[in-house]
This record gives sequence, C-alpha cells and structure tokens, in this order.
Amino acid sequence: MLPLNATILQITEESHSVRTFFFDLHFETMEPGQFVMVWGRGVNEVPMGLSRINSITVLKVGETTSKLFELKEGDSFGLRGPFGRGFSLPSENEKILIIAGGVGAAPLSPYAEAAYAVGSEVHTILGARSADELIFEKRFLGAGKVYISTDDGSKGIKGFVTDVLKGLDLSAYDKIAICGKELMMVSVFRLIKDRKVLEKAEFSLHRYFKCGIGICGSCCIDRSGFRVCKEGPVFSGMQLLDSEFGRYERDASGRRVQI
Amino acid sequence: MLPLNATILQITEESHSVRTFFFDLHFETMEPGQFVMVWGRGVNEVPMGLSRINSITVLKVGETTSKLFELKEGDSFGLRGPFGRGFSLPSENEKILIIAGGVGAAPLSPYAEAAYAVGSEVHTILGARSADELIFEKRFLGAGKVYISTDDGSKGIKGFVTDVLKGLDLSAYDKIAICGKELMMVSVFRLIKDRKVLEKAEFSLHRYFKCGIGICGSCCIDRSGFRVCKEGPVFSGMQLLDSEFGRYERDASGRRVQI
Amino acid sequence: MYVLTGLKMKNPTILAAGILGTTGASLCRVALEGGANAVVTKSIGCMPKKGHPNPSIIQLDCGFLNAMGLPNPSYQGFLQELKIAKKDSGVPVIASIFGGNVVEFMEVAEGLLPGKPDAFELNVSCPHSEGYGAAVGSNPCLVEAITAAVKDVVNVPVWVKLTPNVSDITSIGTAAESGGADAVVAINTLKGMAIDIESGYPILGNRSGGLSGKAVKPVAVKCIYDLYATLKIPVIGVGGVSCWQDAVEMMMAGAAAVQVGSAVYERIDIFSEINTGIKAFLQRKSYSDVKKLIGLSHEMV
Amino acid sequence: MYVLTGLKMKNPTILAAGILGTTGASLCRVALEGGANAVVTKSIGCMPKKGHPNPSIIQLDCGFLNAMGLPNPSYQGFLQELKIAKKDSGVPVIASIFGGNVVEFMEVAEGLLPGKPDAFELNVSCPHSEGYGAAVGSNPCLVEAITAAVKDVVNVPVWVKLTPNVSDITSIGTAAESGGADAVVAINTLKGMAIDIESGYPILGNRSGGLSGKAVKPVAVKCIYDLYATLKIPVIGVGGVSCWQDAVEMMMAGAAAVQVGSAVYERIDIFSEINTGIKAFLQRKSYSDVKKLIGLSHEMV
Ligand SMILES: Cc1cc2nc3c(=O)[nH]c(=O)nc-3n(C[C@H](O)[C@H](O)[C@H](O)COP(=O)(O)OP(=O)(O)OC[C@H]3O[C@@H](n4cnc5c(N)ncnc54)[C@H](O)[C@@H]3O)c2cc1C
Ligand SMILES: Cc1cc2nc3c(=O)[nH]c(=O)nc-3n(C[C@H](O)[C@H](O)[C@H](O)COP(=O)(O)OP(=O)(O)OC[C@H]3O[C@@H](n4cnc5c(N)ncnc54)[C@H](O)[C@@H]3O)c2cc1C
Ligand SMILES: Cc1cc2nc3c(=O)[nH]c(=O)nc-3n(C[C@H](O)[C@H](O)[C@H](O)COP(=O)(O)O)c2cc1C
Ligand SMILES: Cc1cc2nc3c(=O)[nH]c(=O)nc-3n(C[C@H](O)[C@H](O)[C@H](O)COP(=O)(O)O)c2cc1C
Ligand code: FES
Ligand code: FES
Repeated sequence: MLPLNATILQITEESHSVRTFFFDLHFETMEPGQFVMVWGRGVNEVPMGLSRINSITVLKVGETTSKLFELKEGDSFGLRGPFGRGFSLPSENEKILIIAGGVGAAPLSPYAEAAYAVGSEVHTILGARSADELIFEKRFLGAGKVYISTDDGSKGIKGFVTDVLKGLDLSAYDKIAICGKELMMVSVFRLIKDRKVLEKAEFSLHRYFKCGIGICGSCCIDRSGFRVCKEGPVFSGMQLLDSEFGRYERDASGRRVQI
Repeated sequence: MLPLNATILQITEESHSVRTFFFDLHFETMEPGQFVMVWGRGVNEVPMGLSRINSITVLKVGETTSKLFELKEGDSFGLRGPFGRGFSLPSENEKILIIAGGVGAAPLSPYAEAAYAVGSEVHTILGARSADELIFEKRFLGAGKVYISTDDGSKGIKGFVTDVLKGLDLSAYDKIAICGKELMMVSVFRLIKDRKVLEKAEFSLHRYFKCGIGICGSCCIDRSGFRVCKEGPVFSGMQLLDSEFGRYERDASGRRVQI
Repeated sequence: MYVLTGLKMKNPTILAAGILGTTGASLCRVALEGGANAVVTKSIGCMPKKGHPNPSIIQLDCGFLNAMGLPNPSYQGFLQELKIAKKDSGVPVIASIFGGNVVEFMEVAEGLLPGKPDAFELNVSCPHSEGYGAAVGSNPCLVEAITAAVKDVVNVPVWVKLTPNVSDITSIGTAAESGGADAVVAINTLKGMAIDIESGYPILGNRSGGLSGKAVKPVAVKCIYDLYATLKIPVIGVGGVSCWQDAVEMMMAGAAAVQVGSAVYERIDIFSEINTGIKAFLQRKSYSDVKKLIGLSHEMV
Repeated sequence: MYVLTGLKMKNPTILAAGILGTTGASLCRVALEGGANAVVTKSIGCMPKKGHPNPSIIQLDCGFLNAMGLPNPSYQGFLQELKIAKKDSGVPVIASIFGGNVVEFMEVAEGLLPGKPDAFELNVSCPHSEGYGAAVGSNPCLVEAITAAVKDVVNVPVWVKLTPNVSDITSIGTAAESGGADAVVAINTLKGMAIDIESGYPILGNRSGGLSGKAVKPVAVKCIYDLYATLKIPVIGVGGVSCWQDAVEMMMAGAAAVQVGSAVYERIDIFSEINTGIKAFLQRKSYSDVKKLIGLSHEMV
C-alpha cells in the first residue's frame, strides 16, 4: 500500500514528552499490538503502535518524533498499515495480566479495552519513571485493576514493574501481555520463565524497521530469523527462548548492538 | 489475459473446407456472437466466433486457418476470449429470424439454441453456395423452422438468402440476427431497411482485428468510430446507418479497401 | 483554457499515440465521447505497413505488451483520416510520425502538412534506422538532427517522444531540446516479452515488444521528474496513467500535460473522468490553477 | 541434483539479493523453511552504511519501489552472519558485494573469503562510482575490469548482476563474460519513482528508487532472452517471479536458474511452491529434465 493521508483531528498531551495524535482514519479491524508506519514527510518514516483504531501515542526521542511534535491539528502525515501480529485476545472467562512500561502502554491500552469488552478480567501493572510519565492510567483503570510502579516512587510502588510482578500469583492468569523497554521486558521474561509460565506470555518487540512489511530483513531476530515487522512485533515467550532478545539488536546498517 | 491453452478434443468435418474444433475449455458465460482470438502458434492469431461454449468452426481461407487444419486431436492452440458483444437474446414469447450465410452459421448456431432454450420461436434462413457447404442445418432444425437457399440450387431455393427473405412477413419477427459475408449482409440490410424493421436487426461484422480487445483501433468503423472488437462484433441495424458497412473496410495497414 | 506549446486545450489530458488513432472517426470519438482535450494519431510513415503478425497486443497482469510493428496506411493514406479528425474532433490533433532517417521524417511531415495537424509528435523509437543498428531514439545526435530537420519544414510545434530504454533519458531529451523541440513526450513503451509456457513460443508475433500500462507508471514518473529537472521545454507525461490520481502524480513530477494510452481500453471516457477528478482535487486542496501542480514535487524537500 | 557454475543445488530456485539477507539466521530460514536452494546475501560493502531514510520500500499496485541505499554492516560486520548462513542453511550461500571502484570490490571480496561463500555476486548497479558519474553497471569497461579483478582474488564462481537501466544489456553482459564471469544475473531493479499527491513529496526517502515485483517481469524476460542469445555463460533470471509459471517462463527465455525477491513478502515458502510446480509441469509435459526448459523459446520459431 501507498501511505494513506492521515489528517490530525486532535492532539492530546499525555505527559511532557508523550502526545496522542487522533487522525481521520479508522482501522476498524486492527488487532491491539499492531503497528503503523508513520511518515513525517521530508524527514523519515518510523513504526508506531496503534493506541486506538484512530490514534498513535508518541514519545519524543529524536528527529522524526520531534517533527511529529511540531504538527498541529489539521496538519497531516503519511501512514501505512496496520501491519504485523498483535496480542492474542483472551476469551470471556480468562484473566489477563498486562505489564506496560512507559510508552509501551500505547499498544497495550486498546488491548486492555478489547479484553474488558469480551468480558475477561484485566489486571495491569503500569510502570514509568515518575508519576507524570504514567500513561493511559485511566484507560487501564476502566478495564480493571491497576498496579503502579514508578522509579522515583512518586506514585505507587517505588521501583520497577518487576517489583510488583514478584508479589503476584502468576498462576492465576491465563495470559500475560508485555510492552516496554527491552531491559524491562527481559527482566519480566526471566521472572516469568522462572515461574514456569512463559507459555502464557506475549512480548511486543522493537527492532529497526525499514520496510515494515517483511521484505528487507532489517528487523530479523536471531536465531529464528523471524521478522519483527511480520511474524511480530508480538511474540510468545516461547518464541523468544534462545533468541537475541535482551542481548543485542541490529542498527540501521545491520550491525549488532548490545542492548 | 494471456492466451489460454486449448487442447483439441475432437475435430468434425462440417464441409470440405469447414471444420469444427472442440476443445477442453468451456466458456459457460459466453454470449452467442462473441468471438475468441485463436492463436496458431508460430503463425498468426485470428478472430473466430464461438460455435459452442467449447468449439470454433473454421473456414479454411489462408495461412492461419490452413495451419489450424493441420492440427490433430490432442494438439493445441492458444485462445483469448470470449470478447465483444454478442446477439441480444430474445425473451420467451418473442419470435426471431436468423439469417446465416456460409460460415456465418458458426456464431448463429449457439444463438438459435439459446433462443430455443428460453422458449422463443426460431426461424432460420440458411444460405450457402451449394448443399455440401450448408453448415449446422441440424442444429438450426433442432431450434425451429429452417429455410434453405443455395447459389447453385443444390438444396432449397436456388439463389441467395435475400430471395427467401423477400417472401417473409418481417413484421412477424421481434428480432432478426444476421451473420455472413458483408455483401450478403448489406443486401439484407437494405431489404430490412426498406421494410422499416431495421431496429429489430443485429449484424455481426468482420473487420481486421489486431488486439481484439479495443486498444489498437485497427477495427474501428466509420463514422461512429465504434470498435468492432469491443462495441461489436454484433451491431444493431441502427448503429450501422450512415456507416462504412457495405462500402469499404480497412486492411492491416489501415488503408481503406472497397468491399 | 490551458496552453501547451501554443495549442489551446480545455484540460491537460491527451490521447496517446497508437491507441484508437488509426482512423479520423475513432480520434473524434475519443475527443467527443471520451473527453480527450487533444488527440495524437497513430504513428505514420512513408509507406503502407501491415505491421507484425498477431498476437500484436496482449494484456498482462499489470499492463500490456504490444508489438504492432508500426502498421499505418502511409501519409498519403492517412491524410483523409487526419482531415476528418481536424474537422470534427473539436480539439488539437497531433500527428505522430516515424521514419528510419532524417529524410523519411521530413517526407512524412511534409506529406501530412495539407491535413493541417496542430503539432507533430516525432516517434523516435523506431527500431529500423540508420546509425549502427541502434534505435534512432537512443542516439542523441540522430534525435537532434531529426528534430531540427522536421522543425525546418513545418511551422507548427514539434514534440519529441522519448524511449525509456536508454541509460539516461535526459541526454536524449537535451538533444531534442537542442534540435528545437517545443516539448518532449515521455515515455514510450519499455522493452518486454512474454512466453507461453504451454508451447514455449514467445507470445507476440514479433517475439518481443513494448510494455505499457500500470506496470510502467513508476518508470514514467521518474523519467518525467528527471526531464523536468533538466530541460527548459515542457515535458508531456505518458505511461500507465489510469486514473486522475496518476495524472496528478505525473504533473507533480513535472508533466505539463498527460497522455493516456492503455487505460482507454477499460473506458473511453477516462479523459473526462481524469478532468473531473483533477478539478475536484484542485478545489479540495485550494490550488488556484492546474499549473500549480506542474513540478510541485521538486519543491518539496 | 542441479549444477550451476559448479554449485550443487537440488532445484534451480534462489533467494535474490537484499531480501531477508541481512542476517545469517534469516538466510537460513529462507533456505530451511522457505525451500530456497541457494541464497544470496544482502549486498555488502567496505564500510557500515545505514542506507537512505525511510520510506525505503513501498508496495505499489504492481510491485515494489525501494531505495534502501545499500545499508550493510560492512564485510567485517557481516562475516559472522555469513558464517552462520554457511553453517546452518544447508544450501550454497552467495555473497553479494558492491563497491565504488575496482579496489573496493576486491577489498570486500577478500574480506568475506574467510566466511567461505560458495560464490560471489557482484552488484554493479551501485550509483556511487568512478567513471564520469555514471553507474558502474552501465559502463562495460568498468564491469569487465571489476569482474576480472574479483576473479583474480577469489577461487569461487563469480556472478555479475546486471542493471536493466541501459540501452543494451547484452553489451554489459558481454563485458562481464569477457572479464571472466561464471554467470550473469538479470535483472536488478528498474529506475522508478512515486509521489504522494496529498503532499507533493516523493514517497521514498531517497526520492526515487528501483522497481521490482510483477511489474518488471516482462522486462526481465526480455533481458534474459537477449542475454541467452548473446552469451556463452549461464544467465540467472530474476525480476517479478511470483509463481512457478513465472519461473518456467524465465527458464524458457534462457534462465539457467531463477531468483525470487519481492514475492518472498507474501510467503517465504514460495521457493518450495515453485519447485513443486515445476516438478508437476515437467511431469505433465513429459520433459525428462528441468534443463530442457532452459532457452526453449529460442527454438520455437
Ligand atoms: C513495533 C514498534 C512499535 C512502536 N510503537 C511506538 C509507540 O507506540 N510510541 C512510540 O513513541 N514509539 C514507538 N516505537 C518506537 C519508535 O519507532 C521510535 O521511537 C522512533 O522510530 C524514533 O524515531 P526518531 O526519528 O524520533 O528518533 P531517532 O533519533 O531516529 O532514533 C531514536 C531511536 O529510535 C529508534 N528508531 C529510529 N528509527 C527507527 C525505525 N525505523 N524503526 C525502529 N526503531 C527506530 C531507534 O532505537 C533509535 O535509536 C515503536 C517501535 C516499534 C518497532
Ligand atoms: C468477429 C469475427 C468472427 C469471425 N468468426 C469466424 C468463424 O467463426 N469462422 C471462420 O472461419 N472465420 C471467422 N472469421 C474470419 C476469420 O477471422 C478469417 O477467416 C481468418 O482471419 C483468416 O485467416 P488466415 O490467416 O487463414 O487468412 P489470411 O490469408 O491471412 O486472410 C484471409 C482473409 O481473412 C481475413 N483476416 C485475416 N486476418 C484477420 C484478422 N486478424 N482479423 C480479421 N480478419 C482477418 C481478412 O479478410 C483476409 O483478407 C471471423 C472474423 C471476425 C472479425
Ligand atoms: C497498442 C499500442 C500501440 C502504440 N502505438 C504507438 C505509436 O504508434 N506511436 C507511439 O509513439 N507510441 C505508441 N504506443 C505507445 C503509447 O503511446 C504510450 O507511450 C505507451 O503505451 C505508454 O502509455 P500507456 O501506459 O498510457 O499506454 C503504443 C502503445 C500501445 C499500447
Ligand atoms: C528491498 C529490496 C532490496 C534489494 N537489495 C538488493 C541488494 O542489496 N543487492 C542487489 O543486487 N539487489 C537488490 N535488490 C534487487 C533484487 O535482488 C532483485 O534483483 C529485484 O528486486 C528484482 O527481483 P524481484 O522482482 O523478484 O524482487 C533488492 C530488491 C528489493 C526489493
Ligand atoms: S522491516 Fe523489513 S522485514 Fe521487517
Ligand atoms: S482490434 Fe484493436 S481495437 Fe479492435
């Protein structure tokens, strides 16, 4: 597909460095966890999870995201997608645990809502560096119970999402969905693996995307050779066993870089 | 479309110079009067009306048709189609007159059968140079009444199809379908026009086809600019008023040639 | 009203050469019923030519392959058709001509002058030519010479139609410009071929031919973009346009007008459709004039 | 067993360069899960390169446009990936390399030798090069020199991958043959471009790029046909193959083996699918051997 034209209808400040952009396209069939390629014209095109069928939620980190932050309502950007594989939806009687770190809450918030909508019980561990960087707390609260952790203790438990996780009985959950920084995710991975519930868990990975549609190979992970943009970005814990996950990734040139 | 591969299942000798080739493709949705482009590989590709959903009926006249006559059962040729606009089917209570000269009977025989199948009354004037060149007499007989004319009088009336036509009450027919040599068709055209029933009549035209699908323009007729391969080959009598029909055609180079 | 090399057109959409361009009547039909704002004739030469054996055109998944072999009734035979088109089409009629060398091009151009074409389009992609067996159109010197020679004998605009089957289309465009061309037209078909796997035969009667239609649009856009950046004369875009969006894309790449060929197959009134689509687009985007689109992408950096 | 320039393959289907070829693991996956009978790596150069900004690939109606900009981790960075591919893929691994001049090509080839590639494929369509600014691949002298130089420093077969963006691909193929190439590979992508009409921006980060996929198949078939008629060394076909029929068509045009690139997007196991399709076709048509297909169309006259 060619980039669609997405006109910004509304911009919401989620924190000082995170904004949600609502646009005039509706991806009714999107699976929570799927991503779009967002094209800041004249700059670059980058992957972003869909935070709703009609929004992306962006953390300002570099050139392209800064360019997006310059856009006003009525402006537009290019958009290809939704692409990739999202989180598996729970069924009515299942109980799920969501673990969201920072802007990782973006693709997980529609997941929480979808799970709630089918009638499953939703618990969320929401982590951030500090209280004002917590994102979508209300949306997760609307879907069920929320545990909060902040690095500086400004809200909830002082510490990391894993500190909350340690205290939970993981056998009570049917599915566990995780998205956040890779270092956070890998701690969660180890803990969950130790508790022998890895087969319940799904992780949303970040790798460098060029095509976003499974041709170029820049996002492939070792040792499976899976394409994060096509077989992922959401992988089951079992798929990540014996993988590069948590150890290294590849930069735009394909060089290995330590995580 | 690329040429399909048509394998010859059976060859029927209709007369010393006309053969029907049954092939292994079935054009279930063909309209009687539609044509296919028949590719004698290594030679040329020429238009042929479909004489059934799975047959063409060929008069040997030149290089390509001779090449087709060399083919045996089990051999194959290329085939694109069906293309163009066929004869309008009558409805149940309508009475139709078919006028077929020589190999013009080929596209008209499925028309007679289709008309008979919907319950309309079918009369046919079948003309040829001599008795042994009459084609598909049985098929037309199966659909209704048949008048025969031969140039040499070896069967039916001695003379032309127009000699039969003159004796008929044309006001009794709802539709008149004509296919044959252009000189024959134009005599019919004049007669029908004089009788003021031209709007009931449809003629299947022959012009030089290159593409067969309406791009090249080699089959266009004056003054309408209609493409015989696309808006035709079957035209209503009214469409042919004030046209080149019966006067000239164009050869492969586009030069006008007297009929 | 839109003026292109002096030709007045209501909109910048034109019938491409070789499509429904053999008879005056069909040219009129494309203008009147189809809404084309100018029409280019089939390419005409010195002598009547039957062209290659069939199949001479086949439809592929993404376009068409053709090897017509330049069938034409010669300029003598075509003159009456040209006159009909001029009399009844109500739009500018551009005579496409071809030849194997400078002299032939001049002969055909002069031969058609009595038909009063509004412009000539030189089809310099003819494979039968002087110059070490290469096609005329890939030889800048020949292109310049032919252009200059035709300019000399006619007093109407001369467009030069370029082949994309070269390493650098801008060098050929530059040659045409140096020869005095009023515009270049890009692109003619790409060399291509298809084989019938059931028999092993190449499908086209001529074995290979030229690719047109959707498949070639990205190639055409790139050629137009490069020509626009290089030349001073207008670039007329052609190749794979099948909707108004394609036409806008070509104009943004630099096309001063757009020709449509293969897509006429689907619907003759594609020209009206494109004109309506462009008009609505200009309105929605608040562009004051269709000319604002021309070369727009060069400014977007 | 099928032998191509000395490489033993079960079937003549190969992964094309630049598709899932950046990591050893993905190359293995295409071989093991996809059924590719040999794999070509991403083109590797002297220095790590990030490539052009995104969008670097977009899907069109009839194919793909890409302007990756030759991203690669350099031969040093790639060596470990090559070793993984060699160890685990179970099929011949061909190292695709590029450079701006003879010396760079030699450096990369020698640099990758420790990884024991089964062959090299020279990507001589790199736009950064010596020789008056033209791409290496459109200059026969450079192609011959580079081929000869790489042949000198390696002891495995050398394939030369040709660009179709030239007036006459056979002259470049002949140059490669004279330089000692063991095979030529045709074709790389066609120059192309697409513009976003909502904004006027060219879509690719690099503004223009290369066309691949279904759109280019007829062009590839023609190039292969002409190369087969001209050269003595094998021609490896690539460009727009997306089913077994396409592969058969290319072989009939003259391809000794077929590479698949863009179509891997739809399904990685396209290689197995093609192999199965060809096998059934050979059986149905009572061809004793897949080799009977190679160049068959040249005999059908
Ligand atoms: C599947 C997926 C979903 C994502 N969802 C979101 C989201 O919902 N919200 C959000 O804020 N961020 C998300 N990201 C991360 C986002 O893509 C990067 O923050 C963004 O690319 C940064 O671009 P930049 O030009 O501003 O920064 P740069 O200065 O160019 O780079 C900063 C860092 O961003 C990452 N990055 C840059 N370009 C790419 C690329 N083409 N592909 C992948 N990573 C890149 C790299 O890690 C790089 O080091 C997601 C990433 C992936 C892979
Ligand atoms: C719509 C249509 C339906 C037809 N249906 C039948 C049919 O059912 N049975 C049948 O026997 N014939 C049919 N014909 C006529 C048939 O196409 C010609 O007899 C055939 O093309 C002769 O080819 P040839 O190579 O054997 O003869 P040639 O020696 O090449 O030519 C003999 C004559 O055939 C005609 N012809 C040749 N090539 C073409 C062409 N490409 N397009 C049109 N006419 C051509 C010309 O009038 C030519 O003078 C039909 C023609 C048309 C246009
Ligand atoms: C059937 C056919 C015949 C053509 N004949 C000519 C011709 O006579 N002269 C010419 O300059 N171009 C000719 N062309 C090329 C077209 O004018 C045009 O350049 C090309 O088809 C690309 O445009 P399109 O994709 O819109 O068809 C022909 C193309 C086709 C498909
Ligand atoms: C995303 C992408 C990246 C490519 N990278 C390379 C490359 O690094 N080296 C190369 O020689 N060809 C490269 N190519 C060209 C392909 O190998 C192939 O020649 C071309 O795509 C035509 O084949 P296809 O239609 O099967 O894709 C690339 C093509 C694509 C689509
Ligand atoms: S980004 Fe190209 S394969 Fe994933
Ligand atoms: S044969 Fe080409 S338009 Fe009719």
